[in-house]
Amino acid sequence: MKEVITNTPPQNWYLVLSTLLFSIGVMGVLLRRNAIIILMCIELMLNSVNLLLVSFSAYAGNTDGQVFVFFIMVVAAAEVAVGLALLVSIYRNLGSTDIDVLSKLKG
Amino acid sequence: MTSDIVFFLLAAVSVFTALMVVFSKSPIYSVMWLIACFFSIAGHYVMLNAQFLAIVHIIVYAGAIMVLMLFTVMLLNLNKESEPHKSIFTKATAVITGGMLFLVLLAAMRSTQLGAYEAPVTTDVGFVQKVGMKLFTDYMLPFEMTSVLFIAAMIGSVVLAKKERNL
Amino acid sequence: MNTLIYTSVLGFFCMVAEILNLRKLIVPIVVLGLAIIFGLNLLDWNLNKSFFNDMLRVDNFSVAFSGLAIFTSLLVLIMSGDYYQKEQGYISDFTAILVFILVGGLMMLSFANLTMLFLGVETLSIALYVMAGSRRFDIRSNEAGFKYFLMGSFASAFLLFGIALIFGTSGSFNIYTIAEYTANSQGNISPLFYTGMVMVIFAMLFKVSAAPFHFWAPDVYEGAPALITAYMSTLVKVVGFAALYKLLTVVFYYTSVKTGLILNFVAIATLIVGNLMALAQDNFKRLLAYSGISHAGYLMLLMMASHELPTGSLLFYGLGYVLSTLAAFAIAIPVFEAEGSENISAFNGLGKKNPILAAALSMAMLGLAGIPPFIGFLGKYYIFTESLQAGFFYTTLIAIICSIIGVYYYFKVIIAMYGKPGNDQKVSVSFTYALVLGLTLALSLYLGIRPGAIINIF
Amino acid sequence: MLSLLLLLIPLTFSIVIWFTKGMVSRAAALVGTIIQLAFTAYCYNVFLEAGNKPFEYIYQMAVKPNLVFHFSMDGISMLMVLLTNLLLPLIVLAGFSRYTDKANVFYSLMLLMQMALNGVFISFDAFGYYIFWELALIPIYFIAFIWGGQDRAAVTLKFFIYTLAGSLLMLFGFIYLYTYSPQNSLDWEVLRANPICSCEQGWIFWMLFAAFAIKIPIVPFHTWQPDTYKTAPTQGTMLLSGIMLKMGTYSLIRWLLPIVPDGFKEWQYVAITLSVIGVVYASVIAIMQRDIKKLLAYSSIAHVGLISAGVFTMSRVGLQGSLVQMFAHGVNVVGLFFCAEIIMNRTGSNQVEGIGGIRKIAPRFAGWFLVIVLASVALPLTNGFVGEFMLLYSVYGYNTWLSVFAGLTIILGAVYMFRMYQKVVLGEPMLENMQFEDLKWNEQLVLGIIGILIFALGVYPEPIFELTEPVLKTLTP
Amino acid sequence: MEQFIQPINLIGPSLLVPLLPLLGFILLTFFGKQLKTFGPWIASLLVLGSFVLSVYIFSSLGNENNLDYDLFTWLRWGDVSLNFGILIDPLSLIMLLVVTGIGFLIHLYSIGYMHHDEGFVRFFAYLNLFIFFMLLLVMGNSYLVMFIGWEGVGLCSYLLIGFWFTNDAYNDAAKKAFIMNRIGDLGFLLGMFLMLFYLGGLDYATVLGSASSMEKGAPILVAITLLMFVGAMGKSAQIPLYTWLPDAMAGPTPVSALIHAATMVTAGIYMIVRSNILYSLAPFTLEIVMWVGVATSLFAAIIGIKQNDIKKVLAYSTVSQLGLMFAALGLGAYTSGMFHVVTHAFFKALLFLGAGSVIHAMGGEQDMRRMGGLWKYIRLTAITFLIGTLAISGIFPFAGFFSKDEILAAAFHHKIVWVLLSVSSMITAFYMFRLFFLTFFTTFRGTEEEKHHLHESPWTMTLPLAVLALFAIGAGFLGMPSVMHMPHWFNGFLAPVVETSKTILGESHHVDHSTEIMLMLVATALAISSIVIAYVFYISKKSIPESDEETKGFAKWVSNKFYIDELYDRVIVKPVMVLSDIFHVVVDKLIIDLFVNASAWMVGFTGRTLRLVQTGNTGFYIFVMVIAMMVLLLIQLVQ
Repeated sequence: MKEVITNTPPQNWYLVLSTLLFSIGVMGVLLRRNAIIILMCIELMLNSVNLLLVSFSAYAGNTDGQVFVFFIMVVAAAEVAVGLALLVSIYRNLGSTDIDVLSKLKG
Repeated sequence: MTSDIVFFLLAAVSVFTALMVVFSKSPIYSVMWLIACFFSIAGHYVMLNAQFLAIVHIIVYAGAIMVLMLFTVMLLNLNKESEPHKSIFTKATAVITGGMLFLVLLAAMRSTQLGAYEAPVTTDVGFVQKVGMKLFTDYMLPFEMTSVLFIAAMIGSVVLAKKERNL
Repeated sequence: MNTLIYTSVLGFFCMVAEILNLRKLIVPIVVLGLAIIFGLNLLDWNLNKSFFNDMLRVDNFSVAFSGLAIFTSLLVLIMSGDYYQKEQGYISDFTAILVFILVGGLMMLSFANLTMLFLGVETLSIALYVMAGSRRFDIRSNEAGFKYFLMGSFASAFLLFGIALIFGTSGSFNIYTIAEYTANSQGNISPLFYTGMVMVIFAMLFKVSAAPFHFWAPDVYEGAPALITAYMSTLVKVVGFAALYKLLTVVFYYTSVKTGLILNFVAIATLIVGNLMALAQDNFKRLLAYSGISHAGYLMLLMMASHELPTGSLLFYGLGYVLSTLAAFAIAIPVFEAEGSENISAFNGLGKKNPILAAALSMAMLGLAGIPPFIGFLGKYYIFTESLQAGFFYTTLIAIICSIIGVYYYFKVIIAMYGKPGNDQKVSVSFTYALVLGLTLALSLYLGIRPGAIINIF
Repeated sequence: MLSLLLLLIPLTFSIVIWFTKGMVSRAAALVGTIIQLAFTAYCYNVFLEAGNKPFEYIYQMAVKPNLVFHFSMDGISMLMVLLTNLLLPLIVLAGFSRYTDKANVFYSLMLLMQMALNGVFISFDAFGYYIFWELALIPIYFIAFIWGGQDRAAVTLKFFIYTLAGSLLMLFGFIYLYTYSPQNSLDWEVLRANPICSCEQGWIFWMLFAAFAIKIPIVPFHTWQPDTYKTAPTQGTMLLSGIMLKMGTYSLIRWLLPIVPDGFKEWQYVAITLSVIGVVYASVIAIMQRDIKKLLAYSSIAHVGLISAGVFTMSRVGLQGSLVQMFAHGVNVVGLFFCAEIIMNRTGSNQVEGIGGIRKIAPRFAGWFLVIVLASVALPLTNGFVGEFMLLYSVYGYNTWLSVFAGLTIILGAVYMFRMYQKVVLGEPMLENMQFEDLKWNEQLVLGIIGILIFALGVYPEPIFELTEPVLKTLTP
Repeated sequence: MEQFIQPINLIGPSLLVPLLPLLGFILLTFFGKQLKTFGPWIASLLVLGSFVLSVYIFSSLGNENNLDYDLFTWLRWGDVSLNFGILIDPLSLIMLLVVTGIGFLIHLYSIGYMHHDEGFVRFFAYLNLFIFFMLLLVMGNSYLVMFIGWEGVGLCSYLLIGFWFTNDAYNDAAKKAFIMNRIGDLGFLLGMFLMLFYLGGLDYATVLGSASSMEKGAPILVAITLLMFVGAMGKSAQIPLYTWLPDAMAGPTPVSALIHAATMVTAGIYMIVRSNILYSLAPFTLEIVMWVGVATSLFAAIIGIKQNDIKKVLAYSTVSQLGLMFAALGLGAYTSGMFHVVTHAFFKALLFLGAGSVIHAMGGEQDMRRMGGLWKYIRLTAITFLIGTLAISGIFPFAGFFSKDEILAAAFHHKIVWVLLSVSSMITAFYMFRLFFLTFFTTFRGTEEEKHHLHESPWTMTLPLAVLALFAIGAGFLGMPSVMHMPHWFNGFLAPVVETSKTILGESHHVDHSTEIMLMLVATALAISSIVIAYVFYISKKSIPESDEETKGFAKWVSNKFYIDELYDRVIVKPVMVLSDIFHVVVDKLIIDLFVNASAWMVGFTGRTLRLVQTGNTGFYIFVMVIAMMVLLLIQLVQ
């Protein structure tokens, strides 16, 4: 089972890729008003982190990173659950998922 | 070299789908693009020899989270072009900000010497046994504590989603 | 370690109690349980041991701050019985979540591994998102919950990205190993590490609502149910700062040169934003939110001075802040309920109708404003001493000037109570609120006179 | 231990009074202050016989940072404690002629204030000193705010924040001293023995001076004062002007001069010029004041301006004079405000113009009032003269032209005081149906005691000299 | 100064001298109600007691010995201690006798004069207090104690001028007197500071001792003496601080007699004589003193011509006479000045009391234009008044002749001064006789009602008149001019006091006998011619002064006192008042407070502005957070 992949791209490429994905996620959060899409963008950000961790883990031969990714997935799931619950609750009250509507509290 | 080509292919797919998630008009398309994105990321995992995570990733993200999202989108009937547009100015700011963040991050990571990581040393780090061993020995406590997290999230979701006003 | 496990068990008990139809007993039992856990926690003093393959490390720092966290939760839970009187159906859920928040906090205090920190932060946050939005039919509560959720998860992503970068450079999640890495490779630390460090610090600053990452705090505090606001503004802030402090003193100890300027920048911003923006507030909860931000500013001074290890001052200030804030809430909640408003004007005429309550609130406000002989003053005194000792001359001066401004808005409440006419409807305070009020004020007075017990604990 | 008792007696009474009601509170407050006065007299004897040993008390609050309450006693402290505890019964007694709403809270706060004031004067550690300094502010704020008059919220808030701003700067100065003085201590003796580098004393001087200048107040830091004096209930004004203001001048001698001597020297000329400008400036303003209490407030600024000028001369005569004058001014200004209170209470007017004729109806009151007025214009053989003579002389010793300028106070003082006296007390009654009851027993008592003090100290100030001389010897070359 | 043996046995009596009136004051103040009838008598008797004691001290002390005794330390600091002590030497003895003697007579007079006043007892309390302070002034052994008395008499003057306190004009006059005095006192005070600073003490022994070791004309001595002279200007009503004295006539007439003519106003002269060594050492100051004296003398005399209020005339004559005395002092003739103080005390007190008697008779009327022909109604008063008038005009052998003559003789070497002073005394004679003629001769010009009211005063009033008249006649013989070959007792008695000055100033320009006789004749001739002119005007022509509206030209200026009061009001009082308002409204409220409030407002404004950032929009929040995050990263990067 050893040496399955002998020739992999340099690790920096993964770094750049994850950063790019992360930035796209951030951009999405900033760009969109629909809460559910923002939620997805955040998921995207988390995934970029996952990718980064996995790459670090693989290149360093350190399993810890992959275990951490596992925890991130768990948390992401929980977050999504709660987030969607909140969203549903809001939608019931406001009939909208536009976050710009959520600006009663200010000042 | 093949792996490089595969990497670039996958990377291109990832970035493209990610961009599509952001720029899709309809939420439902966003969801779909995101699922595609997740699959491409799973591909990266496989390339990095993290089979276990690749599987879990598909199951959790594509199978659970995204389905949940899709379900919500449908439930709330958000599948329409309901989103009022942000002004061009805001949009431009958002894009520029995202780009700048990318640049700043790159700048911050410039001249990164990850010398030790030129190539994976051991390649079985991502295998199920390894991850499993780690998870249930070293990471036993976090693993257990996730149960607390989950219960909290579960109760929370239940509480928030209950429809009736009073018991 | 025991503390964490027992607290989790206590949380699960709430669920079980629901099934066993023991709703009436939940709050008393949880309070009792927390009291016992508080005692058990103190037994670990000087234990200095690590558990679960160095996932947790119980040292005096964690014991002390866990004690503070448990104590805070204890006070909040005492009040929860009356607060949720009308929502008996949810009492077990709410109590459980409140306990789980504490569990998250305890993880953040005793972590020895960034995994635990991350899980702790998430447990705490997710539970809080729920609680902030728990008034499901109140749009403001919804908004608060969702705003908090969105921004919180956004910040979490940064935290994770930072952790990933740190892991990538140092090859470990264990904070002591990371510290070793930084110590060993002085001058040769990868820029990735610094980027990760900034991101982690950013995420923690977000949790403690330091400016310019404070935006969520006023909105969420205002929208969330009052009791949750109390909980958030006390426990989360203290725990967040303790965790940040631990990060700064353990993980980033050898890179404090790099963190110094960032923290200085944030500290000044926080002080100014917190104090200036509080001036124009009418809503009491919002006022306390900004007050919380300004206190975060003072605590930021300690973070700046963290290489001098001012742990005692941190604990003391945290305790002082918790006591004063909870005292304020213990009065504010019943007043809000009686007046049906959360504005400062709800306190109008309180000095006439409930002189004792008004006096107590005055004491709390003076404590928050940092006027002797209340505990808040000593806390500030320590902070100024520490930061001057660490050489932050101008920042300390700014902090001092800001605390002058601070007096103004705390006195707004006092002026409302004594200077403005209100209705004659007396506010009745139930036993639990009175108990919390008495406890907090007595303790803050006592510690105002004998701070040695806390300040020189380390 | 004696010093601790000095604090505990008023504190105990303060707590006890909270649980009483109405007339009983008043009586209890009187009893409390009288007991405190008796105890102070005892302390005075002990001090004369045994020095500061019986008063030494050190309570270590925390180790790092080193927080210490160090109570002790020396001549200056004893003088101020005497003044405080002497005036308090008078101030309480002054309240017997009118009804006070929520008297228990009022007198409880007053006794709390007494404790804090005593604490300020016997603290020999800057930390403890600062605590009491601030503690004194809280009761007076509430007294002025809750029982105050027009615009009380805004005025008292301004007062509070203004003074607190000064105090916090002082705190900053103290913390800096603590951090960078070699001993890491705030103990008076230690700070004195190890002054900080004189290059830093300059700005530390200003930090401390800000607090004192605001409290005293020295022009141009005075704008909180006239309005506060006017708004506060008269008993509060008495506390403010009679004792609290002395905290500032006392602190100049106790803390500013010995701790940052070089900074003191460096900025002496500015401080003294400000003080003297304040003397004339406030006197001139007082001439045309229309409100009695504001007039007295400005006159107070003028008087204390001279006191601080005396301190800033750094000469023996200036310090001695300022101490005498602090005591004298405390007594006189309480008397003046009491008279103002009586007038305002009975005529219902607070204006200088448009009353008149009191003399005709209430000669006894007019007589006592005149005595106090005379004392405050520094007529020889009244207590006001002794201090003023020494102070003016000390200013003269510093600079001739300044002393000429400062000397104008004896002219201007006469102008505004006699103007007020004439308009208010003399002439024909101008208010319709003016009912002006002559002095009641308590008023008679208060004014009588003040009168006795005025003449006793005016003729024989020796006890004050005796008390304070040994300390001053150590303070000045 | 050589050391004298301390006559210890006299300390007790000396202390009693001031304490008796003080006792009277205390008794009358606190037990005024109970002592309604006897109070004034007690007060008078206590002053009489003081007088008797003074006589006793006088007789047992003589002019050989001094009593200089420190009672207790009053003020002290460091090495300096200022004592409270008494000094009895020839100079103070003279003053003691004058003060207590005339004081007693005026007490007695007041019993009659003030009988119907409701403040009867209070009046005596004040008088006693005045006597106390005046005695303190003259008995102190240091400038500090003198200053106590100095200010104390000022206070009493204030109290007594404003005795009828319901009248606001009187109150204004009282206030004016006090404040004018205070201006002088500031000079006095500063003079004391200089003494303390440069001469090492305030008691006469130290000051004069260390001064005599200094060279003549030392600037510091000039400064000291000038400042002290400012004090004297205030107290003794010299230009420019004289305006209070005419106004002070608002007080009851006995007060005018005692305080504003006989005793208090001469305190300035006493002070200068007391410090004659200092002044002798400062010739420049002497020059100033002289010119101020001359100017005042002439100026006040001119104003006196056109006054119609009987007391105002006397007041200006007092100012004028005081000027004369200062001129004498300025000429170095200390004893002559002092001599004139004494004689003036007698005849001026007499004149005032006489005027009081007239006013009493007229039922309060003071305007001479409404009097006339009173000679036959109040004969005794008229006769004594005539004696006083002759005395002040300097007609032989009345007291004024001798003292005035001495001064003129001293001035002779200084021709201009001599001429001016002669003119001044001529004018004095003129307006005094104008007063006398207008009041007592021709026909009564008052109302019928007043005419019925006319009556002679009771014995308590006339007795003092008679006694004073005796002195006005006889007191001059205490100082006979040398031409008469009689001992000049007064000069001899005061000789020890001015001994040192004599040596400093050198032998004074002594006029020979023939010149002296010539001078006397000239003076008398001038006086008599004035009287004749007055007679022609007011008896032969029976002209009465026109009413105020008719006065024109220079006369209007004179009768309006050259508008000096108005000038002061314009130049000093009003500007100060305006300044007060400016300080209060502009500087205090607008500038300083604005600064304070503006900083508070700025803080609040910044807060309100920052609030706008908190829009409530989550997207915006995240945006700011990202930006800030980038800033942090960049900070980290750049560092």
